[in-house]
Amino acid sequence: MPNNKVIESFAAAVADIPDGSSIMIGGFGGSGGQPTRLMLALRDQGAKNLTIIGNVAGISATTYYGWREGPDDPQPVDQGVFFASGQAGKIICSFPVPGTTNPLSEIEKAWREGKAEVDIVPQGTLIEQIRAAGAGIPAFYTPTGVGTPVAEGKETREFGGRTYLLEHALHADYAFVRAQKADTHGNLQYVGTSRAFSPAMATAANVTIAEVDQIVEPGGIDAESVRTLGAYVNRIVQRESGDPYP
Amino acid sequence: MPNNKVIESFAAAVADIPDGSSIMIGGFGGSGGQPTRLMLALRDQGAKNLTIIGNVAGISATTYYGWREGPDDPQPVDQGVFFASGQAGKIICSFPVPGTTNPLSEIEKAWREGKAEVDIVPQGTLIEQIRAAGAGIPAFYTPTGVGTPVAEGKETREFGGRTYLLEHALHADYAFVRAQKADTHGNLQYVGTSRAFSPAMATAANVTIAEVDQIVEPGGIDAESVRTLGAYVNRIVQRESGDPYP
Amino acid sequence: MNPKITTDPAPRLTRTDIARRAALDLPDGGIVNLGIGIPALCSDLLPEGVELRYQAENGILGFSEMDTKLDGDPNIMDAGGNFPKLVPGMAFFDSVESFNLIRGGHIDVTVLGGLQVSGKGDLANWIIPKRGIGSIGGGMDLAANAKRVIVAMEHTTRDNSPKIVNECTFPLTAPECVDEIITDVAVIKVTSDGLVLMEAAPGWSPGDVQAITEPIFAVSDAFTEFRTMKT
Amino acid sequence: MNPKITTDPAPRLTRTDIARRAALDLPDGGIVNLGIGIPALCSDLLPEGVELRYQAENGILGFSEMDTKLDGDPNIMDAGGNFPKLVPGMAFFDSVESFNLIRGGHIDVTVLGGLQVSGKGDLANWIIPKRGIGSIGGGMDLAANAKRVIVAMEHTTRDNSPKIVNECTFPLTAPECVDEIITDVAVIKVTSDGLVLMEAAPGWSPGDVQAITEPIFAVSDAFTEFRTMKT
Repeated sequence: MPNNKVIESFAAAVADIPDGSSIMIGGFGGSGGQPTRLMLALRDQGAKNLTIIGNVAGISATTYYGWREGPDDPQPVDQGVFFASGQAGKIICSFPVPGTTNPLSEIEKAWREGKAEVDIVPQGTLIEQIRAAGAGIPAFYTPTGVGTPVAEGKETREFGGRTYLLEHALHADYAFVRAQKADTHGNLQYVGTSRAFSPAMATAANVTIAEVDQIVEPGGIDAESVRTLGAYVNRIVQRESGDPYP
Repeated sequence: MPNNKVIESFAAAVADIPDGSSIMIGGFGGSGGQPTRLMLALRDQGAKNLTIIGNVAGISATTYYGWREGPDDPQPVDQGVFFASGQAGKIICSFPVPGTTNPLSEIEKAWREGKAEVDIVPQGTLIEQIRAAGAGIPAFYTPTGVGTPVAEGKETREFGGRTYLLEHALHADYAFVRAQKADTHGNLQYVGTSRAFSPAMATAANVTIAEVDQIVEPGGIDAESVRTLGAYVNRIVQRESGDPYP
Repeated sequence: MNPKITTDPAPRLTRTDIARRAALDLPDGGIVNLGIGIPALCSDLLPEGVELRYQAENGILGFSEMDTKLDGDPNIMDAGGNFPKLVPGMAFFDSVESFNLIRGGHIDVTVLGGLQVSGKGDLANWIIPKRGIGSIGGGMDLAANAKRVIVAMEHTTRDNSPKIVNECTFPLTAPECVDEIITDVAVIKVTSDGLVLMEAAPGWSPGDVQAITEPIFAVSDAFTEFRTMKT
Repeated sequence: MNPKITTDPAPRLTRTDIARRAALDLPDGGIVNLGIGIPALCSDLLPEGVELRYQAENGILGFSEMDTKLDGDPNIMDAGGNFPKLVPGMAFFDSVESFNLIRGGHIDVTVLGGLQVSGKGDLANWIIPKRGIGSIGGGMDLAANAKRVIVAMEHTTRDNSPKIVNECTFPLTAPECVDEIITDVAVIKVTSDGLVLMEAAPGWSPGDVQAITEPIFAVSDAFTEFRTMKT
């Protein structure tokens, strides 16, 4: 039964990602739930002309948002890494920049230089677009964004006397997700608030790659505790124990 | 902190349901996950002109679908109970009748006599309509039902070269759900395949009433194991231990 | 319209034979949803070494065998009301997730029963018009959205009328959704150019099958006897 | 347009005072989402005996207190990057469920920061036009869909221009969404008939507040001094 999805290294798991790919980055923003090792592996792999899809995208590296600040803790990594490296030309996210501009985040820097298109989406719309892609729903109506710049160029329609926006499903070529535990079928279990965008993203990409602390045999995750079905996961990579990234 | 939602009896939990209400019945069909005691309490309460919203609605009582068949096991109850009693005039569901008409199910009997409107909806559309109601989505597009009688009178639209139907959110006045465990905040935990329609229905009704085997203090359900948030649940009733219904 | 024939050239196969042949087309390790009736029989008839991960609409993925007992746990069932054996790697979930899997195109194969299948692969299997009421269940979602749809059914009605027809006269479950039809006399592939006969039951020639099949089919270069009937 | 005034009749209140007053309007046992900035301060300033169940966008419901440590578990945070104390009855979930709660209208109250609020209750709080880039986060979903929206902000900009304006000049977060505005000088209710002044800081008359508020407001019959400032 050909269900073993374990890949030996992060480098191997991202090796085939071509230029021009769209990449979903799971979690919420900050270190918990971020697939940091997959992100760094893709940075090292060097694919160009990427579109990044995330949530809180570029605020940690300059503000420590969602990262510990102890002296032995690692420097924050955020989705700005793909803009600092010149690999990404576009980001779709809800929270690209922090309140402060001193220092400038990598995404804002790239945007100011005209090197990055930044598509800012309400968080609830973004997660629903991703969920829709995985669920076979091509489009849906939402009240969020009506009467704001988000509505520009979009259809509106009334239902029951309230106005709604038509929003479309958002697919990606690859999704990077981060979980605490995987079984070899690809079933995933998360801890606390680390799941965030990962379960929906896992359903919405052609290839879903999971970065996990621990890989167990089938049965190592209880049938009641699976939060991402193995059906959605194509590749699993286990971190080294003691990895300083959370 | 006024969060204790425990009601002393099934009769008290359904006492205020007025004539003309729409009632969602959780679970899938069959005994597992069916809020049987709430259903029987509403039958005894006698409210009239009800609209029932369920999934597999009326096949157990005549076919034993989803019920044990041991000599000490109780007779099956299904959503036909509200049609046998003359309380319901309409049902919205995916599976109202079994393959066989001998004996006739209560729903088919009522339908043949012109006493019941039966609105048959594809299961995936039905659960998505219910989920949409709880999630603030007034309408969505689905591929299911295109080119079939389900599409009659509905808008169609193409996305990416495929045709989809516009389907609307489905709310209810009350939802009856069945879980194994509740805490006093209304957080629910389910076992196995018993959850089915219950978690979505809990989000889509004005008043959600949960029938559970056990009520525990907050903390008695682990934060990782909550499958219906207490935010959605208004009333909780604990069954008597040893209840013969599953 | 083909004339009805009244005598068969050889015995038609059994429901079990149909299911065994359908089981041959289920991909090892694949995610499969089996409809009620003949399709449900497939799970006991898989080729040696093949293991599937079944999905059922009521919120379960990963079971691979059924229990035959009648007094199983009613909280652990499949959508047909049967009791699956628990296996490592299974997962339970709600109906929203279950239809995300189905409608989202994450089911590799579904095997469904059929009342009629048209030459274009239209499927009708949920209502008999003269009864006036029927049940859709998860069938429309599965037919419209599974990656591959196999219909397993008898080739004709009891009065020997074709169930494979030019146009379905029964209300549809989904248009142009069927990839393969497996019956008690034939295996027929649905292609964009029409039907192609792949296999026939022992003793049945392509012409014999055509005589009880309304649309004119092509015969595959690889045409052979029903593959599960060879020893 | 009101003329700008240059001297205040009495000191304006602090950010903590604003948060303490907003906390007074949070319903005991309610499900509340606090935005970043002044709103986040509310959780430490609840009246005695009041306990809330906070929700945060990143998938947590039911916490009622924050931890002040900087080295908490990064897998158990709120959306502002703070560490909640674990309490019985909490739940963790994913972002889909989190926005089902928000967009579905299951949040009793949200307290948000503001750059501008119009006389109709339009809110602008996500982007400063001259910067050209901003962050929406969960703010638009909360503003458009919470049962009750309280804006907690300073009454004017640093150069004493009104932030409560006839029409927002900044891009909106959501139109006609604000129910109540709590500032460092006033509590103002948004009604379908326009703004109504409910309370003012000690030493501030309705006229003093009006002088730094662009839309003309009515003064409530129940007008009183800022309620949290009374002893």
